[in-house]
Amino acid sequence: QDAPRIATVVKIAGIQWFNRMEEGVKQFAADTGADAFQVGPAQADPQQQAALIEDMIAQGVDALAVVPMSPEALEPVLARAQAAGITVITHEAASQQNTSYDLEAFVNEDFGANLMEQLATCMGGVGEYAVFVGSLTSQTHNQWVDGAIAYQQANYPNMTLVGDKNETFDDQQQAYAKAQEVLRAYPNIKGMQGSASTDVAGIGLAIEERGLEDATCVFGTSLPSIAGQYLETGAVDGIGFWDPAVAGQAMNKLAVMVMNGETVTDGMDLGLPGYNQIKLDGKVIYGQAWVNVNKDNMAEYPF
Amino acid sequence: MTAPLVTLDGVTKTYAGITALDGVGFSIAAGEAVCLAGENGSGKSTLIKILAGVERPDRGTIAFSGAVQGALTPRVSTDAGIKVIFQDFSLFPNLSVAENIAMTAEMGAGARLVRHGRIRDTARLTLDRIGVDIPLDAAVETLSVAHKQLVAIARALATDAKLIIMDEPTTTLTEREVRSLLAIIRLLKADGVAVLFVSHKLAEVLEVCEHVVVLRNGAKVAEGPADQFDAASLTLHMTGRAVGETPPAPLPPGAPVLLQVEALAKPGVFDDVTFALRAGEVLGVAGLLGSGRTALAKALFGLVAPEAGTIRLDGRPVPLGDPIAAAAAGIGYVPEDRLTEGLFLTQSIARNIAIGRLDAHARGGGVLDLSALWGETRDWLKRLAVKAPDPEAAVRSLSGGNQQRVVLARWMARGPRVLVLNGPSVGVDVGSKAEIHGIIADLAAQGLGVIVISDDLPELMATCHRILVMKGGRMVEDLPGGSVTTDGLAHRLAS
Amino acid sequence: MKLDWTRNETLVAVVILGFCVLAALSDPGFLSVATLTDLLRNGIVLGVFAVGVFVVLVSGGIDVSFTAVAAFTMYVTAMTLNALMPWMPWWGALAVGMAVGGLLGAINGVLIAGFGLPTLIVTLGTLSVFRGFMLTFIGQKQITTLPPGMREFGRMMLLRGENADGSFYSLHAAFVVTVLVVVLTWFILNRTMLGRAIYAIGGSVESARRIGINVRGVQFFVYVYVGVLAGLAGTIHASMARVANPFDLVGLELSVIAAVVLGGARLAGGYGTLTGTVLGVALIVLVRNSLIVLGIPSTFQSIAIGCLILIGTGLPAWQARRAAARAA
Amino acid sequence: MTDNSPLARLMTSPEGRLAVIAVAVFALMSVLSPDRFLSLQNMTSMAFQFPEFAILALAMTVTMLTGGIDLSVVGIANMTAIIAAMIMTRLTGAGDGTAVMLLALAASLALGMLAGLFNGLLVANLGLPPILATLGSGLIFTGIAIALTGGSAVMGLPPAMAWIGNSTILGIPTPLILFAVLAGALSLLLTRTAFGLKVQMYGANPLAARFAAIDITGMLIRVYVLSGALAAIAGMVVMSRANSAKADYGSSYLLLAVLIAVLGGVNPYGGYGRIIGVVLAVLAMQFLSSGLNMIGVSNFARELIWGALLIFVMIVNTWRPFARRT
Ligand SMILES: Nc1ncnc2c1ncn2[C@@H]1O[C@H](COP(=O)(O)OP(=O)(O)OP(=O)(O)O)[C@@H](O)[C@H]1O
Ligand SMILES: Nc1ncnc2c1ncn2[C@@H]1O[C@H](COP(=O)(O)OP(=O)(O)OP(=O)(O)O)[C@@H](O)[C@H]1O
Ligand SMILES: [Mg+2]
Ligand SMILES: [Mg+2]
Repeated sequence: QDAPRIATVVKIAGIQWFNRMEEGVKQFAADTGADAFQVGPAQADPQQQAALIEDMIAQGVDALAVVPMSPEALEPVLARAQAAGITVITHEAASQQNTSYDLEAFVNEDFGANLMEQLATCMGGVGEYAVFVGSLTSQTHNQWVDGAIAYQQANYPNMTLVGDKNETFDDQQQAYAKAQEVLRAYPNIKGMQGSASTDVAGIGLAIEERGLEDATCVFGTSLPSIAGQYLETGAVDGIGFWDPAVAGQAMNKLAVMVMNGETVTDGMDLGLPGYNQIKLDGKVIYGQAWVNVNKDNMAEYPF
Repeated sequence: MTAPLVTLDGVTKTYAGITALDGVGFSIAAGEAVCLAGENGSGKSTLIKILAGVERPDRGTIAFSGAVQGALTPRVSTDAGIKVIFQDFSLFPNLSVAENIAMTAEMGAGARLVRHGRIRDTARLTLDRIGVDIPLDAAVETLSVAHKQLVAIARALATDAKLIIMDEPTTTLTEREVRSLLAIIRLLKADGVAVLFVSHKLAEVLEVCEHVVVLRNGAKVAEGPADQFDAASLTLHMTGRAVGETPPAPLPPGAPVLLQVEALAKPGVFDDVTFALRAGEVLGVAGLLGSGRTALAKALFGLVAPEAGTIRLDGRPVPLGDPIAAAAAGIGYVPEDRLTEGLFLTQSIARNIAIGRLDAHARGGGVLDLSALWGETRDWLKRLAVKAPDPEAAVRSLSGGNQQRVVLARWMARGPRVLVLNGPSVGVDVGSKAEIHGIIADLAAQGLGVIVISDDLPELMATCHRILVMKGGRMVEDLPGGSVTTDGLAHRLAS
Repeated sequence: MKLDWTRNETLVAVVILGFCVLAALSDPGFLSVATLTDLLRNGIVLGVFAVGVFVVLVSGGIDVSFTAVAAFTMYVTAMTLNALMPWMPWWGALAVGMAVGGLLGAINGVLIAGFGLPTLIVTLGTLSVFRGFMLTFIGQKQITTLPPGMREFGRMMLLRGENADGSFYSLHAAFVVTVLVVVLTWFILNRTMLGRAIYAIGGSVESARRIGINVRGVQFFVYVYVGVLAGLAGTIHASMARVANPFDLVGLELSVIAAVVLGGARLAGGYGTLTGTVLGVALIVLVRNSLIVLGIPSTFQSIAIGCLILIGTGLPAWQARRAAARAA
Repeated sequence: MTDNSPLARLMTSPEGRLAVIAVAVFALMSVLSPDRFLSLQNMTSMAFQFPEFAILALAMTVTMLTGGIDLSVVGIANMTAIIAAMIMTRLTGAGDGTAVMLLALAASLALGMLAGLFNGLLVANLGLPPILATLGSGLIFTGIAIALTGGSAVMGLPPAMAWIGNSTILGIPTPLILFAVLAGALSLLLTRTAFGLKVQMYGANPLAARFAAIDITGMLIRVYVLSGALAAIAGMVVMSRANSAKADYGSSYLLLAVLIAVLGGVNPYGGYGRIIGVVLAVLAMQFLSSGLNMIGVSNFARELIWGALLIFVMIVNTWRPFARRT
């Protein structure tokens, strides 16, 4: 009972993003001696994640650090976890009820606005742009995009959004095909903003094939390992992300704090980069943990 | 003396407890026509499948020209010059007539590429040889049963064969076509080709074969030169008892009209068909291939929608083109092709009979009174003397004649007013055939109207009160039973 | 030539034309070289998949594992070439992909032809097995640095040109591969006895066995052939996307099968033409990549595609039913 | 093989072999992780987990018996759940909302049947191949679900709604009871009613069914309506367990349902299948899945093992002297 057993349950196993998070979880385990490990379902399906959490509860873990695929779908099972005395920390789920704390790397709308600010600067504040989401059912993707659109409307009246949110099903090939289509349907398009980590890679490929690297501006959430080759050619102009490894560490750290009865306060320092001065809003903890990466600084982020 | 072409010795085969063949041995010499006779389920088809390499015998040996064959596969058998016309044809419905005919020949020639010209030539020549004209590019599935049979025959003839095995090739053919087939067999014999001929039509058997082998219950019960047998002695060997046909009991003069068909027409298929069927009457429909009999029968049962005309049962109109309404009105139909149209092969014997009675035994909420249902099906199995090891066994394990009785039982259990039987004894042996004719007579005696469609003219003569002759989709003659002889009828059909 | 309205090919062609007219009316820019090249490019991988699926359907089987074969192949090919044979030229990379795919196809072949198991069940199983094996034992990280051969192939263009607005259009060289695959498959199916045997088996396995066709051999060939095509498609996919993502492709099975059936192949086997398959793929690609042009918002796109599948299969089915009612 | 012990007799039917496999998996997991796998906690947890996709597998089974398939079940489940959820959130008033809930549930059941009717008309009246008809309609149902919600979840369900998916009756999880009742009823329907026998006979030979004057159209429509109704019920269980409804819930259940039905011995070409087989397949899958999670095996390995299990069972079924071949 000395080493706490903490399960980090992510949306889906295996993808780059959560592999990076797992590094953080392992780091945490190494640093603190906690029995911290990460699991995730093989398919992107909220129900599979719920089933996985059920199994974790049945196993009797001490704490759960969850990155919900769909926060609403997990409320009942997280409630059961809490009832069983398990500490629950969530990430990317500001609306989650049955959690001790939800950790947000940043305010989602702000992050979207941050990307928009860069996009607008690149576009010179004028022209048509389009937005992409991994799926229409993803809350964070929609918040980023909505935040970006709101920011544009408030600050860059000469820019216009064309088309609807383009859904790419978190698939690079789909993002590519959608980008092609957007380029055809709106020949004057100047900018594109992606949400899923594969979005900008797909968009970048379409841009490169059209030879529009310099004529367009592309920004979005992604990782250097995914978008790197397009950053180099200028097909993608910049990406933003937060380091999942740090987020993983932070979640586990919060879990241990809660189990030890420590309280989290506004302005506290979690001792992790980007979470040095957290903002507490009810149960939601916000950091300022976003990182903007472009051609020049991408070498600093080797993942 | 050289070794015979094929020698079987002690061939035994059992299927899940049923002994289909029991130590059968005989031989076939080059240029000889051997007849394999036997009742349904006596093991004829099984024997053929073994010779073709499709099935393995449990025991016994097969030798080709004296060489014992260890592992006989279809390929080995084909290469040895053995060509089979299977009872179910074994054609490719999706391929063209030409391809079906020439496929084996091309494979035998070791061809790797398709040569359309050669394929068409082979097909054309072979079809010419048996004197039929079927479009070479038609897909086989669009052909009538008889044409499929002819394609299957042509396929076997297309290659240089040493032995041609024909499993009941004449059952779906009309008199005229049977004649030309028998002529072909004589030609083949003259060329030194051996023929193994399976048929229930005793006249044919005796006409074309030199040698006869009789099977009963999987065992060989008689063998000898054809001239030692006559129809009566063959029947006795096959059935183990003497079978006689009883002509239909005369129709009572005042029998009311049951079914009234008026000016029924479907352009290009049949036209202006008008007739009446009285209660207790057995009505035969004779006609050549493609004369429209099957289409008419299907139209009576609603499977084909006529474009004009009326059908009345007991004076009430029967909706056209709706089998469910037709069945509800009391019309039943026993189809031509038992295996694909009649039976649910993988389902149990009991279920195959019960399917027509499900609604009748449904109680509140659609729940079946199972004991009544199974009781009734067992009763029917007994009444029609179906030789079934177990009502729960799959119906495909039954032989042809017993399968046919299962389909008959299904309809009889529904208590229909009119029963349309399309080829009631297709692929059924003499013993069973007589019994099925007995069943038909019983049905009529109970006041049902029965319509029998058959290519087997003696069958029509033996069962029907009246025979309608169809030609080119029209009813051309209405002959009282007994007013013509078989030969006379054949003559009228062909003229 | 007289149009045969009961054929799927005719109907699908008409639906395609109708769709193009509609798209051109709502956006005159639709009729451009760029549209054509984009659509052709998006049809490359789908086309190779569809040809494989078509061959299996003709043989009377079904294969739902081909996407997993493709994903497995592209991942393993990229990985081994990077590690062991970075000097491999582009055609060598494709050949390796085809070999790996063929090997996986042979596993299906052994289970189906050798053990005589039902095809749907086997391939449903191997779909999970191939994918699970790759993700458990080989890797999950996407490979963004492809081997030089694949990279080279990824940048090979058949033709390039400039649009009116100064942007480029291009047609990927892999399009030639798809065309070759279609031609070769057409030749096998219609001009070799092997191909006729595939149709024959689709028509009736029992009959084929009885006339001495080596049914198992032909089935084995069929599944190896789809494996080879799937491997090829996977390698092309990774080269063109410039990344080997093990999570790609799986999930596409039903759309591809839908495209092939739209084109007139029957699930029961024995029927269909490659023309129909190509048209079916064209329709699916066209619809999936033209909804923005038509101004259909994302929220309604899956409804639109669903309706198109229903119309595309419904019309021929209805026609066939009417024809059958008239004929029977 | 002459051995007549109960085990040997069990091994002669596919369902019997499946039972042996399910027990073997259970035993294996119990040995590998005795304290965790055999805990009451885990038993209840498993009993809560599987009913939702098991009900979808039942729907799949019914359509497969006719030689068809229903790829729209997940679409129907989500669409009906979303509409039920919308009704509940609009109408919810005082109390725990039982009345509103019942109304919404009735509405979703009716809607599921309507969706099934649509499938049935496509398959039976227009003659579309089921695989394409339901693929297309499934896209439409999912599309409607997205269009209605813009893709986000519908929340704020009345407290009563939690009952279906999360409560226990006499210590037995309610979803398990629901599944048991449905499986039992379906088993009776298939073996003891005219409808059930017709479904199986039709699956064995559609043409012969037509020649036997069976109302094929009506029967097929009822099959798809039944499948739609079961899908809607599964949707309600999911909704209750997730306390919300969303267009992408259970998206991985489709393949799983097909896998379970086939593993359960249902012939995907029609004519053979028993509910007991499907139940055993579900249990084997759940034991395997939870057990592997306990011993920390990656979820991708689980996919591998499912596939391998399916092939293994098929090989065992065909390599037996009395095994039925499809
Ligand atoms: N695949 C099989 N499985 C089980 N039993 C079979 C099988 N095939 C044939 N039988 C049985 O073997 C026996 C011989 O059948 P076979 O088909 O050889 O008879 P047949 O003489 O050709 O009869 P028919 O004149 O009806 O064609 C029958 O009792 C039949 O039920
Ligand atoms: N829908 C149709 N349109 C045109 N011709 C048709 C149609 N259906 C059938 N026929 C043709 O009408 C004729 C009658 O066919 P039918 O099958 O009724 O003949 P049949 O005498 O019963 O043949 P069989 O001896 O095979 O039972 C055939 O020439 C057939 O090809
Ligand atoms: Mg740029
Ligand atoms: Mg026979």
